[in-house]
Amino acid sequence: MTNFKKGISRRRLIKTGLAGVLATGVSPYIFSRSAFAQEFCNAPTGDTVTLGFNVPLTGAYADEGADELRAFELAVEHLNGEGDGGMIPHFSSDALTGNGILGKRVAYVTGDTQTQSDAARDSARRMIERDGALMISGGSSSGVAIAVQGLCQEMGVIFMAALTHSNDTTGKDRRRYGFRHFFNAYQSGIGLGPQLGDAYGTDRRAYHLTADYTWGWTQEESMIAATEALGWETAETVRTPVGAGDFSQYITPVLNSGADVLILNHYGFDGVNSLTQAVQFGLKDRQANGKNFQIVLPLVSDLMAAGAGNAMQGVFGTSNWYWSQQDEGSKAFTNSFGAKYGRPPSQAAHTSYVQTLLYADAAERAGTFYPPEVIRALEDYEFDGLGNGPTLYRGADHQCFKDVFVVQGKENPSNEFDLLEVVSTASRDNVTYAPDFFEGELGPYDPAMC
Amino acid sequence: MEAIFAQLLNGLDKGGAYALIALGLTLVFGTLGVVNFAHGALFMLGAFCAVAFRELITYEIVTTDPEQLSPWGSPLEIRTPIAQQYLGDWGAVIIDYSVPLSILLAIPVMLIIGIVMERGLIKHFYNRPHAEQILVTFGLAIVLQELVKTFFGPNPIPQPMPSTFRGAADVGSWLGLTPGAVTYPWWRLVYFLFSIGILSAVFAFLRFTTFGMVVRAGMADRETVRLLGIDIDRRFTLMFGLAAVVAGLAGVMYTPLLPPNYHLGMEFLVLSFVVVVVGGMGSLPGAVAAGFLLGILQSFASMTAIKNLIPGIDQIIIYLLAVVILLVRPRGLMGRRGVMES
Amino acid sequence: MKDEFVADSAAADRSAAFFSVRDVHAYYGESYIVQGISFEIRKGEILALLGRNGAGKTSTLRTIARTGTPQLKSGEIWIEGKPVHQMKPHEASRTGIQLVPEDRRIIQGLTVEENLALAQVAPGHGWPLERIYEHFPRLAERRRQDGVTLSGGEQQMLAIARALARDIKLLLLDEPYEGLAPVIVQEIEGILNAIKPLGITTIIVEQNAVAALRLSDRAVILDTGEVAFTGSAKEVLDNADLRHEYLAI
Amino acid sequence: MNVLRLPRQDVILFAVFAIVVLTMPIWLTPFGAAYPGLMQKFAIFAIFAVGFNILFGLTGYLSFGHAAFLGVGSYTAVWSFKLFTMDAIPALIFAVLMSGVFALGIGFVSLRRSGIYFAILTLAFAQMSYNLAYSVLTPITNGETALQLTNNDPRVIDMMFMERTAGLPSPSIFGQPLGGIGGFYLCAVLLLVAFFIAQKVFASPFGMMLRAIKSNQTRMSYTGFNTRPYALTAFVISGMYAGLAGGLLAVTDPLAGAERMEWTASGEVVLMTILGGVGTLVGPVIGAWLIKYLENIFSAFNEGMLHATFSWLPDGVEDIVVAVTSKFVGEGWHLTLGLVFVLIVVFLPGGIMEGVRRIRSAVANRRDNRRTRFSTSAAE
Repeated sequence: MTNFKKGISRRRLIKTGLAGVLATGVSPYIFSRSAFAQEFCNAPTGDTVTLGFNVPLTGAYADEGADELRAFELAVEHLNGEGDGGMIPHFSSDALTGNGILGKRVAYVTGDTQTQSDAARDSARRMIERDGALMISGGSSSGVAIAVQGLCQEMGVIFMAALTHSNDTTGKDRRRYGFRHFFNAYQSGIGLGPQLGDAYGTDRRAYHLTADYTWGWTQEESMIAATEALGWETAETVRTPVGAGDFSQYITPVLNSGADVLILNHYGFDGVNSLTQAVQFGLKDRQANGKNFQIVLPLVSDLMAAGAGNAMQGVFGTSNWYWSQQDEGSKAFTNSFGAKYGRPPSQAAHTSYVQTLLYADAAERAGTFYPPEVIRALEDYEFDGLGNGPTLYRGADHQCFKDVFVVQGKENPSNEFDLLEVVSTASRDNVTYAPDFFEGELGPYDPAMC
Repeated sequence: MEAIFAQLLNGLDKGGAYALIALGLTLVFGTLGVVNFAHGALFMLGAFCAVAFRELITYEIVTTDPEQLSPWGSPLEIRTPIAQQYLGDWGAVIIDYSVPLSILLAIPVMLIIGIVMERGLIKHFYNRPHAEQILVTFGLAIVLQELVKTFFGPNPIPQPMPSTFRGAADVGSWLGLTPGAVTYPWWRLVYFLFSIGILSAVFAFLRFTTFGMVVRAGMADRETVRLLGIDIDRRFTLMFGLAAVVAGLAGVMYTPLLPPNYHLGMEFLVLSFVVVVVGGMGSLPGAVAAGFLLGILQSFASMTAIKNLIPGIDQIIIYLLAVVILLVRPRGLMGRRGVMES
Repeated sequence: MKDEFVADSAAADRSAAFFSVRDVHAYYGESYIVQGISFEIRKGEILALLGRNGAGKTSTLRTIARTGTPQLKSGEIWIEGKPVHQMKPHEASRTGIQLVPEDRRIIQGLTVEENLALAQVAPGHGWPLERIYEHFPRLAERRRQDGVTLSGGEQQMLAIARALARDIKLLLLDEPYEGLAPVIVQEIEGILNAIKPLGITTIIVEQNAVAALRLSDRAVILDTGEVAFTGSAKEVLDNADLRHEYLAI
Repeated sequence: MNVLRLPRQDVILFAVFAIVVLTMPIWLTPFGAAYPGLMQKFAIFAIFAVGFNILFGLTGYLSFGHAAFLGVGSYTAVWSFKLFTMDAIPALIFAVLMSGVFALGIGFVSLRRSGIYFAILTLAFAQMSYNLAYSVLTPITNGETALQLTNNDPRVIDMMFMERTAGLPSPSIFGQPLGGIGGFYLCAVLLLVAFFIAQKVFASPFGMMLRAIKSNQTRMSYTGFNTRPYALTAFVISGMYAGLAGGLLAVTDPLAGAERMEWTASGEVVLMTILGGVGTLVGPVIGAWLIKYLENIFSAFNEGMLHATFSWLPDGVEDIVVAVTSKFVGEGWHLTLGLVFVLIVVFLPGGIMEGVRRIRSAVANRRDNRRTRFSTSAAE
């Protein structure tokens, strides 16, 4: 390690309220920085601790990103003891007291990932190097999440992934410094399989349209495995670029492919567009092989359902969480989110909120911000009350294990947000797999110096 | 066979959009000699005319009822759309047909935008190098799209098509094929016919009116037209407005097919430039032919059989064709001598 | 000879002249082409503008028509008391100045009739189409044809006819015989002779100086962008030295 | 050493430039830009723009596809890390060579046309590279996910000397790690080298020849002189600059994404060059710094900071001022960029450097005027 590496990265000014245009950087730190030694990257020295929220505000997943940001803001409020406390009173751990984290007030900075790995890493670096963020959260694209997770490992900053559903995030690309609360594509397949079998029978031919990146690939793989286990055939798998907008040229070939189910491994606006366009092409009213043609959207959120409108009716998918859940934690979160923003939270918002709380809780329980200790506090941690029932943060791959909800688009929504209903639940035991099911290596605990 | 036919159909609507954008681009280029990188932004602005129109007519009076709570804990909102309140059933019909009706808004708005753009900025660049024209219009395109982002946000805003046109037409059965073998969404059919209509109107205008004759003459030889006493600049301003209207209408009607976002123009711009170059700089029939050709080729390239033959061809077909055409026929399919060659 | 011209023009009353060019300087980009030319024309006169290749004849015509290239840097151009030097090309055309360029500039994609009709879009109409067709029956035959498909002679006819379709006060003819077969040259010469009695003031630039001079009343000879001689057409025809020095004939 | 000799004023320029670049961590501090991530970008994009200017500024060929070479450089560097060694030097050499090869191929074809046709050809090639990198070339590029290091990369050379560690290695130079400020100094030194080479090119007969291409393409081809080899050389050189920049992006952050090749990225380097001043040595560097600064700093402003800035205004006025200015910062910084850019092209076609020149000559004129006035009054 050279002294160079410590760099000039500790900027505290932005969040101290001094911040004016010039104050972004008016600081004599360059001369004083070497004076204090720091035991790990961005160790908080003042009375605040800064978290970095890196979400897509543009691109195919911008809707999700905006909702994640709302949830992060809410979580920060609750951690600082403002508002009604949301899920904190219902959380099985009582380490959080509304007194910030370890007595330090929580501040935050945000960045736009643009749904691109490059831009996401840039903005994460800015938050770590310039703004001194101690933890990064966000996602909404597994490509982005994996890229940022890698960066965080290098810089020794904990990454609490928000919405990322690829198997790889905690599979082959798992990292010691990365944690995922959200479920994954494999679990979606396990959850969705039996439901599809019940509804559509065992003699089906499926046509896959797949977003061409890590999430799409793993979801396609998981869905093929789940449907072929039912006895279905796979007619064709076609990769589509992320953010394609117009999917008509990919949908037309479905018409004469001999398939009778279309599986859309798309998310966000891509999912909305491909689903509505598929419906425009009359796929839902179609007969194929003597059966009614069906469309499946394996990962679905209420934001997508809102975007797709009528097209979503009757379509099956899975969800990490849905706001009409009736457990106390979910109700409290929905109420406090609804009161603040006038709309119910999406699953993206939920996982972002929960991840922020879990990080804060782990730091409290560890009694330090020192990342290896926080990591150990999260590993193999069993908790409850955060909306998904009893949940395990498995130490071997940093994946959460909890129930998976199978949802269906409502035929007659009672209001503009009541679009999905939970039709079945795959139990945590069912969706749990062996840690080495996906090969991967977490890497060292030792903190790198950013 | 049916698959091929289905892909052919599928190329038509996109081809129509390309043709309309390329037509306006060529008009501006041919008459004013300006390479307009902001032309895609005009398409996008047209699309947002539809968005604005819909927001206008679906404007709701929101009152909250503190007595009741919504399921997510906020006070219950009671929304009353103004159009429906005052116009009753007619309001509902207007809302249903908001996309085609927004043409009425788009025509004057786009005409004004076009004229202001030409008078305010473009006209100062007639005698500047093409590189500078590209740059200033590129900058203008950024400004326009960012303004739209400021007002409408970064996310796509879906525009529903009129309910009559939802679903797909069984085109196959019209042609005696197996029913259901070739279906094509009604709105895409509408879009194709609409683009044919606009294209015919523009060509008829150019062919049969004096104004059109002057414009055609101006595209071929600006100097001579001026020497015959015609104040061509004034007409060109109007021409620019017309090109903006064509691009805008193409955008309005495209909204149900692709929810518009502020970035839409840039996505179409690159493609339409390729279309113009393939068609031949300054050739109107070339632009139209190339528009449909590329739309259809792009659609064919997505066929599984072809993709298996040449992996990735669906991603690059347009650019590949542009390169080949430029190398083999530097003036494009129907380009003339002397355009963009000085 | 220069002195003679200076004395001559200085004596002339500006307002009395139908058309005058005063100390005009014009540039193509950096190159200085028209280097201070002055002359004037009385109404109804035909003036031959002569000189070797590159003497600045075409540039002078283009400057008068205000085409923009070459660029007029200084000097004045007056027609019937109107300041042409302050005008844009279409304004100049509306004063009655009409250039028939060397390459005819028949507009591609327009029919013969449209080429003629184009001349009557702007204010200042000359001959109606019927009269043009009477005088040019060959154009009448080909009225539906694309203008550029005509032969060279026919294109020249069309160009002249197009000028006549405007309310013409000053006709600028640039190399009307250029590139035409001798038979056709005769035909065009016939046309020009036929319109001569109409009394249209004309400046004619022509390589074939003798042919031009046969048509003209007066002549101006240019040399490297400046006026080298002004006088009657007959003087030039008679003065072999002059012809030899400036026209190489 | 003749190769290293430069005219006197160029030596001064280089010295000043070197000082400015190397002291960035100090003078950027008041601007809030002195963090390694941004300073690295400053140096890297300056290299990109300086290289682009060798093509566009000297020959006038406007390439709208230069980002393709940047992307190729990045991918090559990351592959060098994955296959051979984490050392930056081979990665950069491979990056420069590979993008040079690409530039040779693309330039050879594209330079058959000029003007806008050339621009469209380069654009088409770049978009093809981008779309392919995104889709079928996924085994090489890892598509949307972006090419990254993994634990089981072969790294054959490194493996000969050391054991595989538990975590991911990071790029280094002679064993010195390159994170943070060290990475900046590597980029800065390479920027100086790149700048020096550009100075040499500008001053050389070859540079003269390129300028001649710009000023009169047709006349040169009339005289039977074949300009294409010269233009192609310039194209390849600027492609290699782009490759170096791309390689450095990978060195400072070992990841390569396809979006680096998208046409908007190509547009960005054009903006940088124009903004600073086409055909000048320093202009593109200033343009690159300005745009990257705006992007990183301007875009990070939020309403809270604006409120703090304008808090001295009366309440109602403050809200309005904040509401208006917030459209131009943060999310809206592109609007500022677009406006600045349009204004520059309209009023200062020569970019910022032309502005500097005009101000300088205005000042000089004023001084002259004053001197003349003084001397005339003295004469009286």
